[in-house]
Amino acid sequence: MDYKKAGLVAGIEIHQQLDTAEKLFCHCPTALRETAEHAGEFSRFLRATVSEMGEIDRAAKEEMKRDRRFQYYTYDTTCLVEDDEEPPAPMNDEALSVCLTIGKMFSMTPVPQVHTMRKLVIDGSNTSGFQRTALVALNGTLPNGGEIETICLEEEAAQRVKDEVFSLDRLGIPLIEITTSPCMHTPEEVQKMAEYIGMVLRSTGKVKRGIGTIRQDVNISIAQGARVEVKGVQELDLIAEVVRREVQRQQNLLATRDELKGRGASVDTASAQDITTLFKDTKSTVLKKAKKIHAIILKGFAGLVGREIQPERRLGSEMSDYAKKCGVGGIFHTDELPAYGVTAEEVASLKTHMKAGEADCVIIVAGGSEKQAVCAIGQVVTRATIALSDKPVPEETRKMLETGSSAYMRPLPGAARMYPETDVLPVIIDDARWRAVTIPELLTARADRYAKEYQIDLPYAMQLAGSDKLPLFERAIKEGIKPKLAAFTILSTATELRRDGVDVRKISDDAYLATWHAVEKGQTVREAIPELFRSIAAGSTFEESLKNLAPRVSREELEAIVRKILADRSEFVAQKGKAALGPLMGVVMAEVRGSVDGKMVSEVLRTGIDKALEPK
Amino acid sequence: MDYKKAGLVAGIEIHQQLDTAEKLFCHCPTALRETAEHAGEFSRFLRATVSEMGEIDRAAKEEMKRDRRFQYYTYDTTCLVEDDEEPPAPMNDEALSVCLTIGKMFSMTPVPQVHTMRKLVIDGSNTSGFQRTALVALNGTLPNGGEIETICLEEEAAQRVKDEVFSLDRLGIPLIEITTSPCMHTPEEVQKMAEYIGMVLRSTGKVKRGIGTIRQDVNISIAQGARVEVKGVQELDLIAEVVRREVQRQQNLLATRDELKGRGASVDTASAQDITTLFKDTKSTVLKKAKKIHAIILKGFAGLVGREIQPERRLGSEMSDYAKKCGVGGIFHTDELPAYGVTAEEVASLKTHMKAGEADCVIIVAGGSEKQAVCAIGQVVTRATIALSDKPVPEETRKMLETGSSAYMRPLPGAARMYPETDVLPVIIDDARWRAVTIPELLTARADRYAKEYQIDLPYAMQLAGSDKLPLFERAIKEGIKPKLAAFTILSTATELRRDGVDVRKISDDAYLATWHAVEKGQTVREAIPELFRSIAAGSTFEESLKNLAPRVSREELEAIVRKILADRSEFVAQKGKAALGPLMGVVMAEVRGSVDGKMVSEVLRTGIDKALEPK
Amino acid sequence: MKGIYITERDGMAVVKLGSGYNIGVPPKVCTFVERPAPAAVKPVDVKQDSSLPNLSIVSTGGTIASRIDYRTGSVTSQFNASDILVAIPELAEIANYRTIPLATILSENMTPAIWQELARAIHEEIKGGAKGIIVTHGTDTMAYSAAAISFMIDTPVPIVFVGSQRSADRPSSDNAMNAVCAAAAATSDLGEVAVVMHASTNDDHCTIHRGTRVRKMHTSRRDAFRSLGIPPIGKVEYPSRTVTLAPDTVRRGTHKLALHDKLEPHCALVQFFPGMSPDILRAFEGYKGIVISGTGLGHTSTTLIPQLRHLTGASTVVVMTSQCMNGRVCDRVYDTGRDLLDAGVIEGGDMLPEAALVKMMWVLGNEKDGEKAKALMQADLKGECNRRSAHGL
Amino acid sequence: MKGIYITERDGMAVVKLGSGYNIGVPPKVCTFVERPAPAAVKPVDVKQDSSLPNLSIVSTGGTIASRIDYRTGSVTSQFNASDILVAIPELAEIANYRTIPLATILSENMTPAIWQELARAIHEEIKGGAKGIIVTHGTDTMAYSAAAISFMIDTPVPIVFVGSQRSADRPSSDNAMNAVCAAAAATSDLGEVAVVMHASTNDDHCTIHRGTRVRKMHTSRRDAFRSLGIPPIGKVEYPSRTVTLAPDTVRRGTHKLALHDKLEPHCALVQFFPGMSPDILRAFEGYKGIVISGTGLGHTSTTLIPQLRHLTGASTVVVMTSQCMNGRVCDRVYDTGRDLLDAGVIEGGDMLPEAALVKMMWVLGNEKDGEKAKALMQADLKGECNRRSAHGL
Repeated sequence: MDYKKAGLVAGIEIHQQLDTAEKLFCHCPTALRETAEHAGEFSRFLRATVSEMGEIDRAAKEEMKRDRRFQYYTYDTTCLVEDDEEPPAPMNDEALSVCLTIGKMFSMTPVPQVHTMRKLVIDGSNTSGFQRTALVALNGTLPNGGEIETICLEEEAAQRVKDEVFSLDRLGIPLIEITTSPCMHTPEEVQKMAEYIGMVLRSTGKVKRGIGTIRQDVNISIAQGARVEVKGVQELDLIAEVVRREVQRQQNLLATRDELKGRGASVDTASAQDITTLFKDTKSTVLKKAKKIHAIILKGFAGLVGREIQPERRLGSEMSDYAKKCGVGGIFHTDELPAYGVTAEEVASLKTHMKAGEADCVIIVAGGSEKQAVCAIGQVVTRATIALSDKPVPEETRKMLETGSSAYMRPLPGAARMYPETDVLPVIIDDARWRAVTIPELLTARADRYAKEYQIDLPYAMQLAGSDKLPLFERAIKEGIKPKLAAFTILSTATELRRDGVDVRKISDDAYLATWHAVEKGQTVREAIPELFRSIAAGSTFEESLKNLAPRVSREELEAIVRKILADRSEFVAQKGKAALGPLMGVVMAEVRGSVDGKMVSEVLRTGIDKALEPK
Repeated sequence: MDYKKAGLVAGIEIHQQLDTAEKLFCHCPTALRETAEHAGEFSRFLRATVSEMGEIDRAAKEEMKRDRRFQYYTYDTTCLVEDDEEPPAPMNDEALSVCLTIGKMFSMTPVPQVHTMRKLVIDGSNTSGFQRTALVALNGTLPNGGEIETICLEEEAAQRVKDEVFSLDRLGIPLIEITTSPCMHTPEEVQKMAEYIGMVLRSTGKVKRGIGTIRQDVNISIAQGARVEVKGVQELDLIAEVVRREVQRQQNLLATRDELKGRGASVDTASAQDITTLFKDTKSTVLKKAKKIHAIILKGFAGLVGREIQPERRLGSEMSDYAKKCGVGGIFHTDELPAYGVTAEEVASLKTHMKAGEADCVIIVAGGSEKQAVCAIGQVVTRATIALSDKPVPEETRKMLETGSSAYMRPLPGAARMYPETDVLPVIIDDARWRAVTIPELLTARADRYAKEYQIDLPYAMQLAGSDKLPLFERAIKEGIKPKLAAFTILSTATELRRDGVDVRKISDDAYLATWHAVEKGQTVREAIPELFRSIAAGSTFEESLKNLAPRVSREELEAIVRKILADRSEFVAQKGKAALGPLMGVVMAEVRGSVDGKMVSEVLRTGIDKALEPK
Repeated sequence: MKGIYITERDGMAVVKLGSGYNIGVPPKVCTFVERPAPAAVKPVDVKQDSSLPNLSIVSTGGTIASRIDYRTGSVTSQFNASDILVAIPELAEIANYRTIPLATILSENMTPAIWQELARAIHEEIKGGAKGIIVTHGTDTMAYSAAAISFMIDTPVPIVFVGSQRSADRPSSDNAMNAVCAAAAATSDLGEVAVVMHASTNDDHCTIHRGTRVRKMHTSRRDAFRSLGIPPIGKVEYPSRTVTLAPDTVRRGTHKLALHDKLEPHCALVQFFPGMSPDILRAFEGYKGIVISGTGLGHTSTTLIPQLRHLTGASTVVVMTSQCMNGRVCDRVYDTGRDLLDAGVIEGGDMLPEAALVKMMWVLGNEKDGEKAKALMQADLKGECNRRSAHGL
Repeated sequence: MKGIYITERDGMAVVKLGSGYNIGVPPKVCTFVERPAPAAVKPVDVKQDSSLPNLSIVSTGGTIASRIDYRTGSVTSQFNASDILVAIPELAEIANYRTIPLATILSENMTPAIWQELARAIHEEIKGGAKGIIVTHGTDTMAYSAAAISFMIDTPVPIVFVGSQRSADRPSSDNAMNAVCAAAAATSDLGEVAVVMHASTNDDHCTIHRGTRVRKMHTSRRDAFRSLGIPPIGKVEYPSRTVTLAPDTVRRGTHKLALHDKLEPHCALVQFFPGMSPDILRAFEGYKGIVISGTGLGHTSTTLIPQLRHLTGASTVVVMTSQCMNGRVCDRVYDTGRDLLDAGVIEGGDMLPEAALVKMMWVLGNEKDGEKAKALMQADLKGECNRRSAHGL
């Protein structure tokens, strides 16, 4: 695929949670909670505010299509600010400092006076109905020539529990938003850029790690296509694939439009009608449950509604996404019927009833009410009309599906849906403050240093610098743990255990450190770490786990064990000579269940072998 | 019975609720409520306050024997004053005026400055632990030579719902307490006195009527006996009987003492012991449930514990009453055993175990705990010791039982358990106020007047003046209803319906008046009143009842009915002549179901008979 | 970089960028390019249903509706019927509205003089046929104003005060639900002055509070308003708009319309505190009346009593209320109380200190006879002073 | 008729009759018969169990126990350990008591000077080995005093304030249950200054309130005391005496004993009300500090601001709190607030106005540097000022 020729232009936005002590506009901790721990609930409606133009933002309008009562979970770690029941506190200075650091790392210009804005978001994820956000720095450049347009400091939204239920623990966690210019032209470029920015962010040591703490949005357009934002790409590895599939989608939509035009296709809005009675005896569970079934003819669309435009996605899926905004479960179309319990006879009678020709596609929607069905047909008309138009790719915000394809979410938000957050005073970034910002060592530089200082292989050091456990490693070094012990445990032992099905997330940093200290103090041996970790991951404390370890084997006991093993394998020893040491080490270690230091085992074993090899 | 010789001295205290708009020390209405209507509940402990002497009043001490949590029902007609959560309001002046009126009617001397006192009552019936009471007037005389010692104005106590549960609706209703001197010497005198005082009270028109609104306490003593107060005599007719029975009780207690002395009886306190194991296989449900069974020997008491001292009451009952204060259900004694599931064998083994002789009585108590059993035996010892003593009749407050006998309630309260209610300011009764008090017509005088003015027979008029419905009668007169109609309805119609099982209490005064007005206006007839009342008592409104009455019969219809009846009974008419009128009236009235005025029936019937008797 | 110049703030030029963000930059780095034409405000005209009852909305500065110019980020309060109905379409289903812009003040700047104007305006509207009045008001002093109007107008129709704790320019604002509930209350069988605001933090119902019994009890929560001393007089469910009135609530048509718009502004409210110097009371010499917010059952320290006696001697009416805010003043129980009574201080029953102050302004404005005025202060005029304290309150 | 002459009242001779009733009669109708010997008070001596913890009971005038002379009807407050244990026997099961009669005042007469004496006496007792302190106190100003002691003493042991809303001379008094619960709290793991009083109208449990977060919220009910801004810090069940402390409650032994007994009494609390004249603020010229109980988020009318600026200019510390009493002051949201900040007024966070006043007396008594004092006023010293407002409060 020649992306240059396709006219691919892409940019990304990276949203990264900051690891500050308190939230951005209140003094709550930035702790995520289990929803089962929620201490209270409340429910609210949100309504779009009217703009000076008498208009409501199109994204907001879309959200308002349904009358939704949002429900929120509160915690003992949330407060009246998250409840939207108290004015926000001043902007968290720690969070601002992290942004300035990052800005300086990208050679950006700080905003002299930072103003907090309200960005309209009425999908329920913000109790206030807006997200507080402030532009902090502008115009950055990257070593690879990439450009960072802006850094914004935002508050994280509430986590959706399900449907209209949100959990307030996440709301208000500081979030840095880094927006690149649309300066990339291949899928791989985009992915590299995201990787680099992520590395820079982690270099500060002040960002949260783990699933959900970083999210990439990718902006993609091709020639003749339109700007589409695919939101919520959490895995770095998928970024390039997302870009590829969006290019594919836009190209297919353009091709489909051309074919439709060629066929003289049209949307027969007059054909829209209530066909509920037609399906009164249907076996289809979806249609049976519906209060109102409406249908419409898309003239000349036959075959194209069901044709794939992206893996697992068709024009029909796009229409379905639009229709869902009215509260229906989706649509049926004759390109895919008979299916879903709808019989061939029913399809035939539907086509007859609708007077649909061979080239036509009939769309059915099943609504819980007349209003819902009418709304859904309206959405189908809207999407079908776009598909026929000069701009067959609508500007949209889409959400990434698991495999890298995407589904319609809402229209692109209007740029102008912002107004000042009057409850927060502006913050001055003067020269003195900017000068005082120090740049931390990049993780790549750090890896180089580790390799040199601690004699760790560079790829290993790179892995370490990129690891979630980097702060733990740094702490271990500070506490005098041998770097190799720490690095090995973090990168090998833990990884192997994880692959082995052990839930290593349950092992706290404190448990790691306690383990290392125990090894350093000789209370246990390096070889015992896997067993210790298994025990801790299974729910025991470090102390319990240490106590329950296989009993320490004394030198005398070890010598006896070695004697027995050598006796049992006297032939092998005789045959291999001193080279028997290697193979037999494993046998002895397994026997002592890791409770003896390998060095001692090797020493005793060597002595034993030497003795065995002595001429009798 | 020669009561003079017996040395009977008796006095009474009459407690009468006043019919004021508001309560005595708050602004709540004096309305009694159904407990089902209670709007709230709360619970409290009460504890006796320590007196200057370091002692707690003996009645209070008795109440404290059990750790009781009292529970109270509140209503939308009670307030924080009844809850003991707000200082009392000033004394209700309306209530004070009623007391002054009554005082003047008894030619008493008013107290120049009335002080409200707190009288200790910790049985739970007062949320504060005291009853507010004020001495208002002193030294009255009655036409019959009786003497009124004092008039006090008190607050009514809370009504006991059951056990430790009280209803606050009644608490705080003003109560006048009239105390006679101990100036009566025969049971009949006491009853007459109560009747007279009651009549005077009702003459004010400001006292409540109906069950529970008046209560008499009778103080009785005989020579060698002791002062005993029998509380809560609600029916006037029983007063003489209560006095008679108390005299009998005291005489029997004196005689029993003499016999016990003669026998050389004694209380063998050393014999008290735990005999729980003795009854471990008993079939007696009471004993089976008991955690601890204790017993004691009363030497020489055999036969006397079970001998009747008052109808249905024995010395054993007195002991039982005492024991109940410890929380036990009562006692068993060998004078009454075997009985209550205790077998003859068990009694025999009990006596053997206790080493009781033929002349001895063994008392058993069955307690829920060791403490309870020990307490109950102690009470039995106390009471038995009194029975043997120089003063075998204890000074007591007793409660009347249904038939006129009485049961022990608590010791006579000490006179000195009063101290000032500092939250209520004293009230001055000066000459001007006293002079302004006007005396209402006595009900006896009123009956005379009714007889004269309204041509009502005197006994009938007396009945009317004494009736609960007197205020209704007065209201009727004021509204222009014919006195005889009102009097007849109140005294005859309602009484007959009541005897007939109709719940006439459900007929409100307003319904009476509406009925009379309807009769006066000719909307219905006097004869229809019973049917109307039946309908109202069954739950219909007056309007509904009037509408559902048998349809009014027109004169034409009536004439047709009469014609038919006369035709059917032509022989009878021919035989009886004009004298047929009387017998046939009933037949016609039954036919028209009371919906025609009797006068018209008689007129039509007479005309009909005359016509029938005309020579053909 | 291009942007729209918005304003000057703390020496910086605030500029709105194309992305919608504002930034503050030193003015000297800015260069004027052009002055864009002001955005044309689309005229909105919403049809009202004349078959619905007529309500008048009197605004004192609390905003029901706002409009945001996203181009500049500026927020404008809107106050005409069309604007309101665009912002809160449900209102159109409830009534027909007339709007009377009386004042545009922050409610902490409310004064007795504005109460008088407000009372006259409301009286005029009712006389003109309004079936109910909605007063939009800042929440800070709404309770004081509702009490003032309670005393100043005998009303046959509901007079409903409403405001919002979250500004109308945010999607989560309580303005719309409060306004809808207020309109429902204003068309209901209610017949007195009330405050209608959120009952809880949920958007599920509003409480109707009696104007003389309500107090703002939280700085920022939606459900800041609470009835004290009595239960709320009603509630309005949302979004169903079902109005339920309490049994004792005054019903529509109970009272005849009358205006008593005199007020004596020379009155004050003073909270006593331990160690308070009698000198502070000197500031009130010449005042017509003061309300003391005393401790407990209605006390001040004994050291203040001579100065209070001095004030009452100089014809200042002194009414005792309690800073406890719940319960009844009773100065007969303790010595200090009896000394206060002896010094001419009168008991304020179970009146809220704030309601007592407003009532005092009204009583002293309307009754010149000192003894009669004192009696009026102790009488229940508009549900502000109950003879009984119900269980549970 | 014979009786005992009790006293003179309003010109009448009050006489107690044999029946126990008092009546008032004109003195001239009375004839002196004899002067009965005063009733001998039985000496009571109750054994204390020395194996139990030592508590000190400091009395300021609130009575734990009373004695009634039914012969004359007089009621005497009792305050020695024996008397208390006779009246409330359960106390003997909890601790060993020392009694320190500090003052016998009605609590409305409490002053900063007595707080200082109280703080010194408590400090002395703790130094002397008391495992807990019970302060008996009239309820009117108990919350102020508890706040004062909170700031004045760093305590390793519980300091529990207790009183009664119903006098100790009545069987229904809350004195006994409150005292028993206070003793239980004083021997518990608590390690801060608290108020222990009835939790509800029922005799079922008492609430433990933080001294800086409690307010008397009813004139007469047993459960008048309420924690505002935070949940109660514990509870004591009755009659079981089980003490439960909240997770955030300071535990016994957390702090080292220290006394900081300086106070600046020249401080005042002023509630703003609509129409308030700036002249009233003149009364506070020369004051070291004033706490304003403003409206809503912490406002006064704009007309007061010049006078406030004048005060702050003259080094009077002015702290803004809210008469809403719940929630947090925030003067950044509205113009008036920003003007107040500009005038040098400082935000009082979520402090209760009364606690802020007491804290101000303490801060200005101990910190002479104006800027540091202001910072202290905004810092959380003894749980009076929280950074977060929890849901549900």
